[in-house]
Amino acid sequence: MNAMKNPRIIGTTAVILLLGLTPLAFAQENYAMRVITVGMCAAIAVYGLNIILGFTGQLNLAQGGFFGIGAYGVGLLTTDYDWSFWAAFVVSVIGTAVIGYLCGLIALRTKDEYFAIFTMAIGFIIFLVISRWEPVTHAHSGVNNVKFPEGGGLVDFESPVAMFYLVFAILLICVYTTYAIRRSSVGRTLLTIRTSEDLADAIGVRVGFSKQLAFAASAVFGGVGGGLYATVVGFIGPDAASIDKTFEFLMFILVGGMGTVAGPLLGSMIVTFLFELFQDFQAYRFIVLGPIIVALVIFAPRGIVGYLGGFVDKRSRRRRAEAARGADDDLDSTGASTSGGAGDHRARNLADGIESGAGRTGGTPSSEETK
Amino acid sequence: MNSVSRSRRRRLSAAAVLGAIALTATACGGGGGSGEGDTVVIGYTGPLSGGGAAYGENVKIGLEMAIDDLNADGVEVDGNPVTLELKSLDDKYAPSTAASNAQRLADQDKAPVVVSPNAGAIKAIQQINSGRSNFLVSAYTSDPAIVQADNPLTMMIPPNFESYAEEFSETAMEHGGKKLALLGTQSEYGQQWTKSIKDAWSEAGGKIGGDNSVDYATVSDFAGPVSKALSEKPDAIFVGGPSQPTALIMEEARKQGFKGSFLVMDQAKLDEMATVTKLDNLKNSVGVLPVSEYEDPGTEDFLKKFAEKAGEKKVPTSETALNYQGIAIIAKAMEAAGTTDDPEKIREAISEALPDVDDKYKVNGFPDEITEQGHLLNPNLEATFLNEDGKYTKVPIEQVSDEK
Amino acid sequence: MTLFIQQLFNGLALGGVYCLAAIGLTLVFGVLRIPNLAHGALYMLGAYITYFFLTTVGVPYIAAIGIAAIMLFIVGVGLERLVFHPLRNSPHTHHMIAAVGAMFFFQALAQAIWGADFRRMDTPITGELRILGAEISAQRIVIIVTAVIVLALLALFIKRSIHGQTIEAIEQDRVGASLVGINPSMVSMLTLGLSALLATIAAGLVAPINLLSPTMGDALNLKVFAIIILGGLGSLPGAIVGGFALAIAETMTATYISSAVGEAVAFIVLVAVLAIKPNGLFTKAVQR
Amino acid sequence: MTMLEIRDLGKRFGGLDAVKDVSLDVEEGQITAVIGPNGAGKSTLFNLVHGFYRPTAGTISFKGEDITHSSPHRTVAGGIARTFQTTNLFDDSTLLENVLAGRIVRSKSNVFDAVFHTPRHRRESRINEDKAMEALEFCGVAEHRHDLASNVPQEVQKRTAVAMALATEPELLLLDEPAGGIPEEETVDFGNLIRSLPQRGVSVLLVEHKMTMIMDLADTILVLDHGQKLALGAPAEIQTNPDVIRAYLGSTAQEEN
Repeated sequence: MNAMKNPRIIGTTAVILLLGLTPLAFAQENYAMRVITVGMCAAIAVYGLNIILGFTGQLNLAQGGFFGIGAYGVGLLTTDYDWSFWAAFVVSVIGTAVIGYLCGLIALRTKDEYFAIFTMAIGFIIFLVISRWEPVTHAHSGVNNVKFPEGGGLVDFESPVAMFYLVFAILLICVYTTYAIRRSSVGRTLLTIRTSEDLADAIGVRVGFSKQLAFAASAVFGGVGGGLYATVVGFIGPDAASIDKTFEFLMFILVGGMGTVAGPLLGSMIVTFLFELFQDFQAYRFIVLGPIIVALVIFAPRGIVGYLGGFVDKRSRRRRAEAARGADDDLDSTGASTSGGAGDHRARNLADGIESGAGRTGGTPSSEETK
Repeated sequence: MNSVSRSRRRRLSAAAVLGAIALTATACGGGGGSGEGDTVVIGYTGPLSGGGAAYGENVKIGLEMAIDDLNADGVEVDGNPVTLELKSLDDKYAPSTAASNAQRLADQDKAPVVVSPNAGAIKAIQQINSGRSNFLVSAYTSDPAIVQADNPLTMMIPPNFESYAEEFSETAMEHGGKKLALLGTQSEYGQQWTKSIKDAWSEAGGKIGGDNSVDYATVSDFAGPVSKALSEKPDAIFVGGPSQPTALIMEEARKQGFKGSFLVMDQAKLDEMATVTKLDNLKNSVGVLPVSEYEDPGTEDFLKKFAEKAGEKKVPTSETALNYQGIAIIAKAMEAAGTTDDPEKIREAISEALPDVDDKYKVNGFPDEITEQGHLLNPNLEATFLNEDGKYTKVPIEQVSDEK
Repeated sequence: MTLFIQQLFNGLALGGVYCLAAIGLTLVFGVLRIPNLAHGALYMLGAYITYFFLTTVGVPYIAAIGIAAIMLFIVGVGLERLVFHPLRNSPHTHHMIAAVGAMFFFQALAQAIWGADFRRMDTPITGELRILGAEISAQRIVIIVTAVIVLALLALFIKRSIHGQTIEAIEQDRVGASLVGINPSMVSMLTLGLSALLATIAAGLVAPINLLSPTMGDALNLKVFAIIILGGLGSLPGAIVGGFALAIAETMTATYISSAVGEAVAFIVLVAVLAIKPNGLFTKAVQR
Repeated sequence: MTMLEIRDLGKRFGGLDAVKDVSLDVEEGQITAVIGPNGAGKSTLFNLVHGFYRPTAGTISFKGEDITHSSPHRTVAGGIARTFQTTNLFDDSTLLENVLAGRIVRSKSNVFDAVFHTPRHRRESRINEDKAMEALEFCGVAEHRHDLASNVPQEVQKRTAVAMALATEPELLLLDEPAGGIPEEETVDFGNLIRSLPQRGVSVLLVEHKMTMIMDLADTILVLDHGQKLALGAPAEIQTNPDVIRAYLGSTAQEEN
């Protein structure tokens, strides 16, 4: 269990280091810095999606809306109300958390497809409020001249490099939090829910409460990403909260790898890069990009990190499994042999009647209750 | 066994896909950036896909036509011949993407000028165009907020839309009556127009019903909104959004028995609307003058060239014509400034370049001055009233100040 | 009062539009549990192909719709084979994003072929009817009537025909269906083909009252999802009630409250209903 | 001492009584079995005890405390664990990870502990791992701990399910057909595992169809039919109870038709 030898950790660290060093190469390239910084803002929101979708398995389609709330919170507070960026940022994130928690209260009553479409409706309502509530949000006119973060005389965040490192630092916190969650009992709780809510219930997991927290946490990350996005781009319009943003995030997490630590970051960067790359095709870029998206989903369904991680895990697991079997040879060996079909040798006695009668009983409570 | 080979095949195909992407990436990355020093890139970011694609394409045609004509005539800056080259990027109408695109055009393609046809996008671009990056925004929007921002590197092409409201109101009242219904689109621009028309109409002593604005892009059936607007028994209706849906709304209103007059927002062009509905439905409307009704020295040739390029069926609009003019002005300003890579000097030189622009580029109300904030002003702005006989009569417009 | 009746008819017509668009989607979503976000794009493609045969080739209106419907059936089958079939064991997220990719592709393709400009499709069905002082065009009456007839036929098809029963069997019990020898792969193809075909009929009828553009399906997409979820997944009566109810709610709120609320009302109703009945209106109660 | 006390328990599903008027005492340190024909309400009874279903009548108390309406989370935290009829494991996790999931209910550390790597978090991680390993070893599947749940034989899966339940540190374990699907020759081994549970301080409530195994293991047997009590008593009494024999012969006859 030596962390230093785990290829996953090495890979993630390498990606982060590489990203952290990009300003060395591109400091003069405002365009590259901008695209990467905006991509990182999205990545933060994608880390939120990773908690609710990747870990907990709930397809939340309101993430674009939460991103928009964060963005508009910072945007409106720093302009119309002339707050400092930091105050606005903190308040927006708290606001997103509260709204996220409240939405979760109702949304999590629904399940599966209903949950997905329900959250899509929430996301769309958020978008409609932002794009129609003219007196407060300025609707389609957008919010102009969002403040830069105050550097307190130490840092000038108007510099793209400083801004890059601000977003980078917050992104790092997200990556680390994801890592910490994943290997803790909190992460285990969420993964348990993802695999089977009934089984989670059976081992005493507080399913509803945990989902609720995961939903709120994902909204918070969305708000953080949105708030940073507002200050990075300086002008925000209702498109910051649109359903397209949600699908963009989904694409990022899917390409990167759901439920992985490095996936959201890698996915965001790679898809952003692809989108920029194919800009030269202008209107026709989606004739190429559309099929690429489909192909990625089909051929790398667990995303790039999931795909690479699959190899690594398999190898190391096999090694560990073999080691465990070798070392424990003296312990027990009941599992070694499995011969014969399950029902071949039935004793012809009283019990037999019961057994054969039980051929197709529903097992888990859920399958019994849906009858 | 079978499943093993299947999963391996799958993994191989995944690797192939990833590999292909990586290859394309390097191939495209290597291909960029031509070496010739006498080529100047004019950047364009606009909606080339998605809901605004038609609009973005119209602008692009104007830019292409201008650049073709200018290159054929020859542009000479500081004694050297210069070739103009258009580089277009798609922003799907998203302001943040537009700003990224503009930054890319300025950084990678060294474009001194970037054209953008949407107010939100321009506002986002104005966050970055005069600071670390330096480039001139050729702004195709009639929203005066663009020039109110005091951005030193902005050139606003169309007239301020607020100029129209007063004259539109008076004309419509003359041909209709005092009661107005509002049925414009729910876009940024539509909302601003609605507000402006509301003010002008009340000032002229008219009455206004409820605001029935709907998003033209998402409404599946216009019958409902139209019925509601007509229930107030208006004498005139304000409509407007993209030409074709606007035409549909007017058709529906006529079908439901509306006899009064229409005030048509400048985004919709009466001649373009006539391609999707009968001219009868459009009569008794005040709107902007179709390009084909202009009598500028270059208009006729422009119409011919446009038909060659875009086909006889397509109606030339001011998006195309005004951007055609705009690029000609910029090219002349480059010549006057003697530089292709100093946006500040180019911007400064626009004023002196205006009178020198060749007549052939004057097609759609050519400006004779540029304000300090960067607004090109056409001295004889005219709108039109489409009368009962289906004839366009001109309505002179007095331009309002850009100040708030 | 006239206004109310007029808006009631307008709402019914709009409901017809929503129902027609929703039927195909509710089949796919209900039977295969695929949230096919590309449904709007299929609808768009159906409209353009109808337009092509009607205007460019010059075949009669009904025939144009028929030809386009058959072509779209093939497109639907192709979509199932190339996109959804390889993903049959993946979660929703994958289907959704793959469908978004397909949607992007179809939109770009339509723009490449027909351009970005709006197009108008003419219809031979002209004229208006006056009922109780309200005015309603013949085309809209055709839409309402077709919506009801198609839904009835579909219900019948599912009850009577072998294919239909197959679909229903799968809907009720996927594993069971494959055990009794029904080929789920065949059913998937059939269902997607059928949904594309139905989308084309909807598009052919609805397009004349609006405009054609590569993004014409977008506006419908979200609302149609709201409708079928509101009614309850896979429930045909649910789709009808959901479609008409939301359309009338939309028209009426736009008339008597404001157009902005009218636009949001579909989603507000959805949120409210699901908050109370988490499984939609027409799903059999699940006990716990 | 009576561990679990069920009194007049009832559950109606839309007019149908799945369980009706059932009373049962589960004694500490004993193995109590519930048998009955298919659809007799055995699983429903389990779900009621576990808190998965809310009873429509009657009460349940555990160690003298009323748990009639408590949620599964509270029931498990209170000391009742369960396994499912069909093996239920997290397929793409290793056995160790599976059993660690059983530790969730005993974990106190939260996200902040995880993020800041607090001593509490470290201490807990260590304890969790130790307890999980202990449970795996107790169930005899420790050697498979790094194998994926989906890759091990059925019997190992069943044992792991028990280990996962044990990891929650229960005082009462509800086993729903723990030996279902296990080859006959291995049920003896499996029976030994169950028999060893009371020595560990875990009382057992068991549903099982393998009669020989039940008769061998159980201290008390409750027979259910159509949701109601048919008989209650020691194995020997049950085997000779005429009602029970009739019920089972009936179901066998049906089976043969």
